[in-house]
Amino acid sequence: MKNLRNQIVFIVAVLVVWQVVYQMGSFPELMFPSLGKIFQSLIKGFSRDGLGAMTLYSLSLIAKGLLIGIVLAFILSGLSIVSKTFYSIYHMVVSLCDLIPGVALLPLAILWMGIGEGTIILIVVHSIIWPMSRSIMDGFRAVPQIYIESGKNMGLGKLGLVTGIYIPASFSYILSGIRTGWARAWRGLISAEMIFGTTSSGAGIGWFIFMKRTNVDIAGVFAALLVIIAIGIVVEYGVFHTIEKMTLKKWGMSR
Amino acid sequence: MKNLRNQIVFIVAVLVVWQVVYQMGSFPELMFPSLGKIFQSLIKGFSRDGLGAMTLYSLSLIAKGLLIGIVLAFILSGLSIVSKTFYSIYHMVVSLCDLIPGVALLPLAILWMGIGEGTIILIVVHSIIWPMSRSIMDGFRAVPQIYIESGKNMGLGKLGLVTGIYIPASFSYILSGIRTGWARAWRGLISAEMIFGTTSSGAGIGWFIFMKRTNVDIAGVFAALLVIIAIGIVVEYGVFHTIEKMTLKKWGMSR
Amino acid sequence: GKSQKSTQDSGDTAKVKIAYQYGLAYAPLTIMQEQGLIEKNYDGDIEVEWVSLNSGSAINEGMASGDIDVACMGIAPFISGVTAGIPYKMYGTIAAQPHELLTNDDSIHSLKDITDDKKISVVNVGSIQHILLAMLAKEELGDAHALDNNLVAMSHPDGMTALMSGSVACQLTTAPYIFKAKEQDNIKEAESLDSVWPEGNAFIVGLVSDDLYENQPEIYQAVVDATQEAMDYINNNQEEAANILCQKEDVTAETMLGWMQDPGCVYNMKLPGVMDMANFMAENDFADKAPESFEAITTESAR
Amino acid sequence: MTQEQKGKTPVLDVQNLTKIYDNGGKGDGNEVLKNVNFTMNEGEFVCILGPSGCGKTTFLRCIGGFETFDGTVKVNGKEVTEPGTDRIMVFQDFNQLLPWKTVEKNVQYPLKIQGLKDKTKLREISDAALEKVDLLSSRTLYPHQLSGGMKQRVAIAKALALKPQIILMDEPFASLDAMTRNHLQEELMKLHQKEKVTVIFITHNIQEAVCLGTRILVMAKQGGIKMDVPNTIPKPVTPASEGYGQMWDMFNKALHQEG
Amino acid sequence: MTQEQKGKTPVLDVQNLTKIYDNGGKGDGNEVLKNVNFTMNEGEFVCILGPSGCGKTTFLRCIGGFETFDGTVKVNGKEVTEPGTDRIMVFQDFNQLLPWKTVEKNVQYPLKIQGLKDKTKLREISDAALEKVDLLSSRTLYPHQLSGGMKQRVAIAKALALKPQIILMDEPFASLDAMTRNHLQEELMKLHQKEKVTVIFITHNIQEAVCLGTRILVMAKQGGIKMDVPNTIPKPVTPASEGYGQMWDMFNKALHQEG
Ligand SMILES: Nc1ncnc2c1ncn2[C@@H]1O[C@H](COP(=O)(O)OP(=O)(O)OP(=O)(O)O)[C@@H](O)[C@H]1O
Ligand SMILES: Nc1ncnc2c1ncn2[C@@H]1O[C@H](COP(=O)(O)OP(=O)(O)OP(=O)(O)O)[C@@H](O)[C@H]1O
Ligand SMILES: [Mg+2]
Ligand SMILES: [Mg+2]
Repeated sequence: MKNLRNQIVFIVAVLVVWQVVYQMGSFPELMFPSLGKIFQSLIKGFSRDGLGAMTLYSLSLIAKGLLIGIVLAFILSGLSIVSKTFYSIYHMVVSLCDLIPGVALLPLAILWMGIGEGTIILIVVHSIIWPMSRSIMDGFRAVPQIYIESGKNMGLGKLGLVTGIYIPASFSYILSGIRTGWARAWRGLISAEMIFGTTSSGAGIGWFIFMKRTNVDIAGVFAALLVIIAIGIVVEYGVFHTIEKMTLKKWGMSR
Repeated sequence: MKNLRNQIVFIVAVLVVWQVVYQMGSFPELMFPSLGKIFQSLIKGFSRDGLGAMTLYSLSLIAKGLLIGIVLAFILSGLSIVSKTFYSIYHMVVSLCDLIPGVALLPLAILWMGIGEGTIILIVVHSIIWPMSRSIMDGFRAVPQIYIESGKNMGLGKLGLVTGIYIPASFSYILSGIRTGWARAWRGLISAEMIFGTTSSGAGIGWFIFMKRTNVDIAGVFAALLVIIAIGIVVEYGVFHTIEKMTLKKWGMSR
Repeated sequence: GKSQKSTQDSGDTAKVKIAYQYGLAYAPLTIMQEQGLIEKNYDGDIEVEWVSLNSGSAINEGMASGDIDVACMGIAPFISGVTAGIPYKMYGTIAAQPHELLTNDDSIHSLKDITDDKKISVVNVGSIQHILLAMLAKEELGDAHALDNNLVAMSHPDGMTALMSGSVACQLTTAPYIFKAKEQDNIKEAESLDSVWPEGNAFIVGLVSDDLYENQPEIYQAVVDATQEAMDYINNNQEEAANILCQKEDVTAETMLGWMQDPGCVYNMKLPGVMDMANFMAENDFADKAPESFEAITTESAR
Repeated sequence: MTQEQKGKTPVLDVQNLTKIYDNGGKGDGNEVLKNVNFTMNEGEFVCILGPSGCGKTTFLRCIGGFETFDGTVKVNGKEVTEPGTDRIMVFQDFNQLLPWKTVEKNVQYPLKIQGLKDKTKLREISDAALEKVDLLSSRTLYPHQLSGGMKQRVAIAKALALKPQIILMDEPFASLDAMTRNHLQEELMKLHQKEKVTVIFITHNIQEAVCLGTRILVMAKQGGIKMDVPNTIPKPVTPASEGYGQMWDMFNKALHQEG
Repeated sequence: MTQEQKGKTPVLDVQNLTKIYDNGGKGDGNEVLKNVNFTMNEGEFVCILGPSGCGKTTFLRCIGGFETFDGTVKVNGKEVTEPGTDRIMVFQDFNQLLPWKTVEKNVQYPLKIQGLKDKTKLREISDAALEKVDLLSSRTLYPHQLSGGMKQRVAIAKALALKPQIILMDEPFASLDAMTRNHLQEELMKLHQKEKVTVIFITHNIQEAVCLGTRILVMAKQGGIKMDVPNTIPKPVTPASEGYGQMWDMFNKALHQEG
């Protein structure tokens, strides 16, 4: 409750500061729009420019990308427990691939998947699978030895150890990784959507931002950011906090 | 030793597969160059296109960005231990800011910092400070209660707790965060360099990639990726592994 | 390559994938899409897939991969691509747009006034804006690369932000940014580009993959006819066209009409300047080599 | 897996067991166990006494398959290379319970892994086991909500519920009050006698060792078996049993004498 | 509450201490301590006995300032709201040492925090403390390289080195063998007598309680103080001391009787 109050106070303060800076007029209005203008852009975005549909489209891509990324990250990190050889290789692959910017992969991605949803999802997956794998693997390696020994003693096989011991025991890392992955997915998606604009299957919020920027409608850009932030709040406080409460906090593994 | 062997075998295998795919000729040569061509581009990059200087320039920006990002992430995450109010606000700020793509920040960044190194570093910092803060804060919250109680009992104040207990006790998370940060810094830098190319004060490796793509010289793009990967190997196995051995492994906090 | 998949379907429905960019210069493409002109000009069933991409590089890569059959983009990336060996040809120019060198610095009246510490923003190194600046530099300063150290590459809107906030001194840009920027009272044109790139020279070109051109002549022809029809529509029904186009650009129809009526804004399949640009790029290190001839890089519809 | 006894194969056969912990590279390794030989027959109840840090836990961990070592450890003639459900270990550490499972689920989990799927059956077994350690009322708590002694008792319940061939117990009763301790000693004795379970049991309590063990080892500070004595006092042993005093004294002396 | 010595302010004054652990929202909270009153004068050595899970640790944690509670706890007349160096706690858990510090550094760290900077002095103190617990040779090891009993001994050494006004010890000797235990009991007695340290000491060992304590509490299963008896047997107490047998019996009975 007190947290919520603090957060609301903070958000209001940021808005007030924004408006005051705007009123002072030291920045060109075109670049630093008033709150009112941003709000209008938001309304217009939904009522006229199809921002709602674009947001849904982006969310659907993120859902797909996240799903693929999470599943792959779990499978590959899990395999790295099962086989030490695989671990040493996959650890290197993660360290290296994580460095490669999505744009630099584009030529290969286009070659492989053509231009369309597939490539966008590939870029999203690329932006989340490595940091998530890293979180998961680091978490796995920090699992207290005694849980693993306990698990082995109870007769768990390699796969059983992964699902029965490693994953719950490193759940704090995993959740941290999923949160990072979620944020990365947004960023990856938006940069991909800016490059790929619209495809036959639709346009997303990244394209909306691109168009607004191209049209020098900065208020529109901020309106789109507000949408992203609103979704972020819902997911963070609706989904992640709930998961945390139902797991880590209940288990006494996090405060 | 066995790890090293596995890794080398794997790298060689990837190269062989690449060359075999190339030989099969099912992809256009322009988009899928031979290893020889990539290697030539690499040589040419260094001898003629100033890839060496560009790499150094990029590294210098990454060093600055990482330094600023790490220091800020530590300070802010540390404050979030000291004050619960600050925690609730900063946690929200991290969750939200992490979603915002660097490009969307550009208009504000340009207004504020002009164009040049400052803005690029800002983008780099933006790309690492949030995921790092998240790692650190999640790590802090997973510190076993007993260490904190022990620290308080020994008379540590709030700041002392952060440096004396929270940081070493969550070092596995922190290292994980720094590794993610390092990778993010590269990605952030390269996208920032692509957005802000400059031929004057110094151009980085992102600009090199951009130019090569513009000139449809895909072999050049891959050559630049090889440089990034080489640096990645040095940092991962030279720096991070050493740190890990000297800390977590010695302390029995990670395998 | 891939084009087999996208152009020859198992049934009798033909397929074509068209990529273009975003902005006023691509108006004919918007009209083609809105009015279904390709479908209209093709004798049979055809499925047209439209994608918008934001950079010439991505279009070049799509073309080189065989994923894209038809594309529209700036003339400079086309020259880069065609000399690098991407298998495509120009089937016609799409548009010319006004270009201006803008400045926020009252002391700048020609390139000679641009000192080392003054930055010029162009959308991209090797972009048409950069080449135009180089052309002017060659004419005035004797060296095409004389101003290279002043350049910063930023997208048009970023460059405009930079120009308005004083982070750069000049920007070489195109419509509609020149109109928007000049609404600000501190921004004016520094020097005219007419001497090197007269109004009406080609800016955006339409491309067709060799594969489509050689193996699917009916589709190719439909694309050419549709492009021509769209241009005719724009040129003959300016107000109606402005009504359609203004939504995408997010301005009023009057503003759009004003932009379209600027003398520098021309939609025509046979605009001049392509080879001038190509040769200049080859001579001044912007491209590896010049194309053999205009005929070698174009189809008959462009000549 | 019914082990036919032909003649008398020992259940456990330890030969030349040597364990050296490496010291993170610097200095010589720490040689904790040196050439230990030890055999044990089915149904024996071996108690191990020894000073703190002498290697009792290490010895148990080697038998449990949790460590790498030199020499051989055979269970039923098969060499031990990894942990197995035939040897269930109750660790010394309080934090051996899985924190993400309730008390009840912690007890049921190994049974589930063993293939027992029937929910009512599982509940029955875990209830019985928790009843024995007097924790039935805490069955829905998570480990972090338990006191130290309660955690130990859950770990014991878990091992008892499994009825393994060999139980390895590392100071299981150290944090229990006298009454609970007595009660659990009785339970353990019952299990041992009824199910012919073989037990190795580390304790610092000489009385406990003499009461429970059919055989008592004393380990030396340098990590070897200093004494290996069968306990001839007939069960149930109480401090009033004949011979108890001498036995107690003998072990007390052995423990107080250096080396 | 027999301890009302007039004129002296008690070192420790617990009034109406009530502690309820909330059950994660579901069900009523778990009321572990209910209206506990307790005062203690300087130099007293209080031993606490009680069944597993009755709330001994909780009681100590409240005094240590590690828990929130209802009622008041005052140390030297000042209300306790958070942990402090005047009350050093030796936890029940093995993992209370900081894993990133060597044994030696673990002992020195609290002294450093207290402002002692001089390296040789630090080394002197830590060496002396580690000598007392017989771990000087392990001073460069990290906690994960120690046995359970060794960890406990380091924690004890750490507390002894600090010489706090009040030491709160939660079953500190539970994992130690008889000899080490005797030795440490002696060390603790010396410290208590020489430095007038006030000690609260949880144990399950009645003998230990009677030997060490100047006063002995027995806690009831429901979390209250069932008995609070001064130990009148003159120090040093051995099982041969006069009155030892009755005392032992009394506590044994109290512990075995339900409730
Ligand atoms: N963090 C907690 N959350 C909820 N309940 C708890 C918590 N800690 C302890 N309890 C409960 O409080 C009661 C008393 O626990 P406490 O640790 O004080 O017992 P104890 O007397 O020290 O027992 P032992 O001798 O086994 O250590 C127990 O019933 C336990 O379940
Ligand atoms: N993981 C380890 N790495 C290095 N040395 C270790 C490790 N575990 C134990 N040791 C060392 O091995 C020796 C024996 O330890 P062990 O745990 O077997 O003793 P123990 O007899 O069980 O003692 P206690 O009664 O105190 O539990 C100790 O000297 C200890 O320092
Ligand atoms: Mg042990
Ligand atoms: Mg306790």
